[in-house]
Amino acid sequence: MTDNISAPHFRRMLEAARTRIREQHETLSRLDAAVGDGDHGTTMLRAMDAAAQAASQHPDAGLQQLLSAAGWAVMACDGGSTGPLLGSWFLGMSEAAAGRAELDVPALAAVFESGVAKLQKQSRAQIGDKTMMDALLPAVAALKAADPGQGVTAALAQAAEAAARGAADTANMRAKFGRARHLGDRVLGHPDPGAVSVSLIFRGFGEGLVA
Amino acid sequence: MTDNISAPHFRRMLEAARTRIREQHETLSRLDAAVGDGDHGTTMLRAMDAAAQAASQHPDAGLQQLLSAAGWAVMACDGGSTGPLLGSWFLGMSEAAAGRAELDVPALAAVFESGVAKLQKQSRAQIGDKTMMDALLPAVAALKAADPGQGVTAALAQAAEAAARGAADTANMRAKFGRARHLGDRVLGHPDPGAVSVSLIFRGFGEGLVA
Amino acid sequence: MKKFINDPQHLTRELLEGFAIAHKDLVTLRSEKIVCRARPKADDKVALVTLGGAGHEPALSGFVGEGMLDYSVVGDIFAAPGPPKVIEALRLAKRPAGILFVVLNHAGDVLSANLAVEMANQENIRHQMILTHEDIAPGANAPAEDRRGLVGCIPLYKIAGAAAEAGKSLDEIHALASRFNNNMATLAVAMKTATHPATGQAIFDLADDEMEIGMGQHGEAGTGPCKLLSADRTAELMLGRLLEAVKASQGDRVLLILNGSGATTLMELYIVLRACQRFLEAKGITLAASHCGEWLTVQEMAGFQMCVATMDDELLRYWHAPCQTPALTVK
Amino acid sequence: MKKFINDPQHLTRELLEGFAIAHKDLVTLRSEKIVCRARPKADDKVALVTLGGAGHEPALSGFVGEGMLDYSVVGDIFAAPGPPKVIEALRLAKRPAGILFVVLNHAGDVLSANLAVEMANQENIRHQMILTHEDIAPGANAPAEDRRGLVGCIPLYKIAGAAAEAGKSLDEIHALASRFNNNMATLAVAMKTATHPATGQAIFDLADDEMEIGMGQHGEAGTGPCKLLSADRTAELMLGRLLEAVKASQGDRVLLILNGSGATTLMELYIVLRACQRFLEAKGITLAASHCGEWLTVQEMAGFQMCVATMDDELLRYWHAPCQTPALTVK
Ligand SMILES: Nc1ncnc2c1ncn2[C@@H]1O[C@H](COP(=O)(O)OP(=O)(O)O)[C@@H](O)[C@H]1O
Ligand SMILES: Nc1ncnc2c1ncn2[C@@H]1O[C@H](COP(=O)(O)OP(=O)(O)O)[C@@H](O)[C@H]1O
Ligand SMILES: [Mg+2]
Ligand SMILES: [Mg+2]
Ligand SMILES: [Mg+2]
Ligand SMILES: [Mg+2]
Repeated sequence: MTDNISAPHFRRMLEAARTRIREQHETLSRLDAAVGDGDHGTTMLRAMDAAAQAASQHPDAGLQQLLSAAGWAVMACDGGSTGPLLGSWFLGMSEAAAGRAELDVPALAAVFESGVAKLQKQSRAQIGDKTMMDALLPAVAALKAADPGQGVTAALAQAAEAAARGAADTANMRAKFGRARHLGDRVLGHPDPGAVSVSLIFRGFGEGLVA
Repeated sequence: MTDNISAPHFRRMLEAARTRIREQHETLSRLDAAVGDGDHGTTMLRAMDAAAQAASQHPDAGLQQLLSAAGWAVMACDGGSTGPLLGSWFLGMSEAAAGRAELDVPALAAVFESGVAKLQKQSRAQIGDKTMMDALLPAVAALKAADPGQGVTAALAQAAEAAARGAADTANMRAKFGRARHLGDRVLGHPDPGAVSVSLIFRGFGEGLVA
Repeated sequence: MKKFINDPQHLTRELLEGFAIAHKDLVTLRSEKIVCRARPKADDKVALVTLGGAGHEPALSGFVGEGMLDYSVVGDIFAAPGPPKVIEALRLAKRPAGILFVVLNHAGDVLSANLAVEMANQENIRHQMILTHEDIAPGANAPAEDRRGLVGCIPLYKIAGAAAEAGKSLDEIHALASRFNNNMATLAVAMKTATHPATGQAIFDLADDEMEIGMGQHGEAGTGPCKLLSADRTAELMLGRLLEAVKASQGDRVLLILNGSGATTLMELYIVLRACQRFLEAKGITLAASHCGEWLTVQEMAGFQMCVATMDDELLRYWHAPCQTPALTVK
Repeated sequence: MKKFINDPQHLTRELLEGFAIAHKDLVTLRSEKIVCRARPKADDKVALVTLGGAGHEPALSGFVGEGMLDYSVVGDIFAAPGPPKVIEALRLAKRPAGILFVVLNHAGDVLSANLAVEMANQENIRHQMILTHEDIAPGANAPAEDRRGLVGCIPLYKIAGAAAEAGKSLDEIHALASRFNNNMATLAVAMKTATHPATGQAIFDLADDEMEIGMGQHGEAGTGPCKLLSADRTAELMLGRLLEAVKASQGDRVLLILNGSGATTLMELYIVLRACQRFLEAKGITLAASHCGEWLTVQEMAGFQMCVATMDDELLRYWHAPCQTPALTVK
């Protein structure tokens, strides 16, 4: 059981998240075809490839530098909506990681929260708007609410569960953002691909940690 | 039984040939799709509409004028290969009909022959080249060979039969002219649409005469 | 998937390389995905910069050249470029006269543009942004943020680009472009889907006897499928809604653009244009200028975008001004 | 059939009316199917006349205008115009300087042209005819009459038109055009069929994993289907055959045209052009000029025609000379 997270852990977490996305990218594109333009899987794959690669190219980097490199790599990957949003998330995380070598559960929650705060400046999406926020916000909330004594592995597992539930819930929502917002009731029954991606990333993070 | 053909007969013959083409134009286009560009039915319909209409617009015209009007109308109908060929045929017939009010069997054969001669200046196709000539030449030969005593109705029926046989034979030929010549062996088994059209026209001629 | 491509991963790079070969007299490539004019515009004139995904050729980069765009930042197939490339282009374009930064309203483009603008502000890069959102599919009065940017960006480049070439100031050009932006409306119709060239998947579905009005240029749904209509009926229906949206009435002059999506032929666009001209004539509206062709495509999708704008003398003068770009040359 | 049309019987009339509306500054219609320049060329210069079926827009009439064609006689969809309209156009073009009469080798066009030429001779209309037949699908050495006229007519119009505009004599222009005619070769490739807009039928069939090299522009068969190839392989295969046909070798300069058939995107053509440029580079042949785009389409067929011509200084000068037509403007 890992108790604290340092840069090497995060590198493995990104790696595992990338693997999850790679496995599921065709499904993600199919989900996007139902509510958007069908490219979300391709884009996520490109984004997570860029993030994991950037992380592995900085073997000696601390947490802040690692997350910053990942964030800029994602920003630069021409990722439609996903690139700037996911990139902002990593960059916001990087800011909060400044000066820290290790993160315990509360610190990890704070880092994720800072990421979300930066993302929200771009996104303006709220819970219930059928976007990646519907997975991300519950995941971060679960992390905050987790018992620090359990350790980060357990806390991340709870976050991943919350993200998955949040992603599943988007199936019943109408979209207020992204390409799906033009579709009205026609998106009912289809989960938001961005939210599903976020839940896969959290699942990957948890797996990377125990690996 | 009609013994001699005058302008009103020819008007009815053109009318009946047009009807035959109209009934079969989709089949003709389908035949052309197999060996050419799929438009032969549309074109033949346009050509025979033009010919029949021109004939009916000259109710008092003699044979020569009638055939000339039909020929020019066909020429003008933007009929791909068919227009100039069929138009030349009618114009050649018109030339031989100069000064004649009525045609008996030998005269009718001479008129058709003159039409074919004019057409051949454009076409250069021979028997066996998988074109409309494979129906037209046997039809005219049958007319020439017909017993004048039988009358024109019987003679035209024999011509129509020869045309139909000629058209059927084209299925076993390779093409030397038209769009089909690029296809080599791939046209084997498919009759030439132009030849089928000619056989329909001769059948219509016969029907128009007895109507 | 039936397309003449190589590895789908390298689509954008390869197509841009080919584009630069085809138009080497007019454009050059910078850092792989920034298209610039081969002969840059004088520094004392306002520069025009835009951004957008690939897969819509000739848009957007086909309009880089004298009298139109100075820089076009290309993303990936149907995906906006990331903010780093956009800020790089704004840095390249930086000049005292300033930059008109034209952004089409699509989620990814707006996100990237906003982040780039934040950086541009920090770096004192003088610019004004203009967002096109002339799609009336969600209703002519729907909030601007719900209305997509479609082919109307191209006449906007043309008009603003001509004004920039004429030496107008950034404020003047922004005002002119905004006027045109408010004067125009676009509606799209789709008949057959396209294949996403990277994923190989169809981007939407329509039954054999259906079309859909209001569809976006990445397969985003419109107002739902309807039965196929004739060219004349389609023209009347769409043009009627567009004229209402731009509030055109008797005596007005309009620009009309019929932008083929890919598989719809020029033959069809001409037949639709003829119907539009008759419809306008009956309403006493003058067809002051028109264009039929493929400017902003959606791969091999069948359908078109109809864009209408009310015009005044100044807008028409800039519309007719000379330009020389890969996709449009006006003498 | 999924097309924006009205009654299929009136396709050509309606599309030409729309064409004349779209380009009213450049062209006018005479007796429904003859397209002429809005501002006729001076009478002391040689006129260029051509003929061909509709459904290939923008070809052929899109190239009527200053520096290219003077008259284009339109038939019906994929069907040559009848001789009466052709002779009418030759009468309109009649002038002491003479007429260059450009005919594409297709059965119907040649039949109509020959009959019109017979009449023109009787009426002492000075002219010289040139037949394009640059398709090498049946083999580069197949008899000329077996080789179809494909997109190569368009650069020929461009070059001969520029020479006419420059005041060259009919003999000189005929010699120049013949030189270009002998220098060029075209090969087509098809991937997906088109629908005949009048009959509603598919014009050919190809399996989902097949393409066909050598197909004509009305669905006439080529060298038989083969499995789909990448853009790079397709380019190498076709360009290899074409360079052999025009006997181009190290040090030569070529013009390369990639003409989209309808549903093939500009994106793909650029990717193919990139491959061609690499192939040429490896052989030491210079890509002196190129064009990617839809000049002669086959409705919504997916595929393209690749046309290659060896060029000299004079041919290149006329290729680059200014022109202004609906489909091509060169400054
Ligand atoms: N404003 C926004 N805030 C949060 N998420 C958003 C926003 N806009 C779009 N998204 C997310 O982006 C996802 C689509 O991403 P993607 O398909 O990669 O980009 P694009 O929409 O450019 O094709 C949506 O499923 C949604 O979750
Ligand atoms: N040189 C020729 N001589 C005689 N008949 C010909 C010749 N060329 C073509 N044809 C006839 O024309 C027919 C095709 O006509 P059609 O499809 O209407 O014209 P197109 O070939 O222009 O599409 C062929 O089936 C053939 O019978
Ligand atoms: Mg998407
Ligand atoms: Mg045919
Ligand atoms: Mg996208
Ligand atoms: Mg034809």
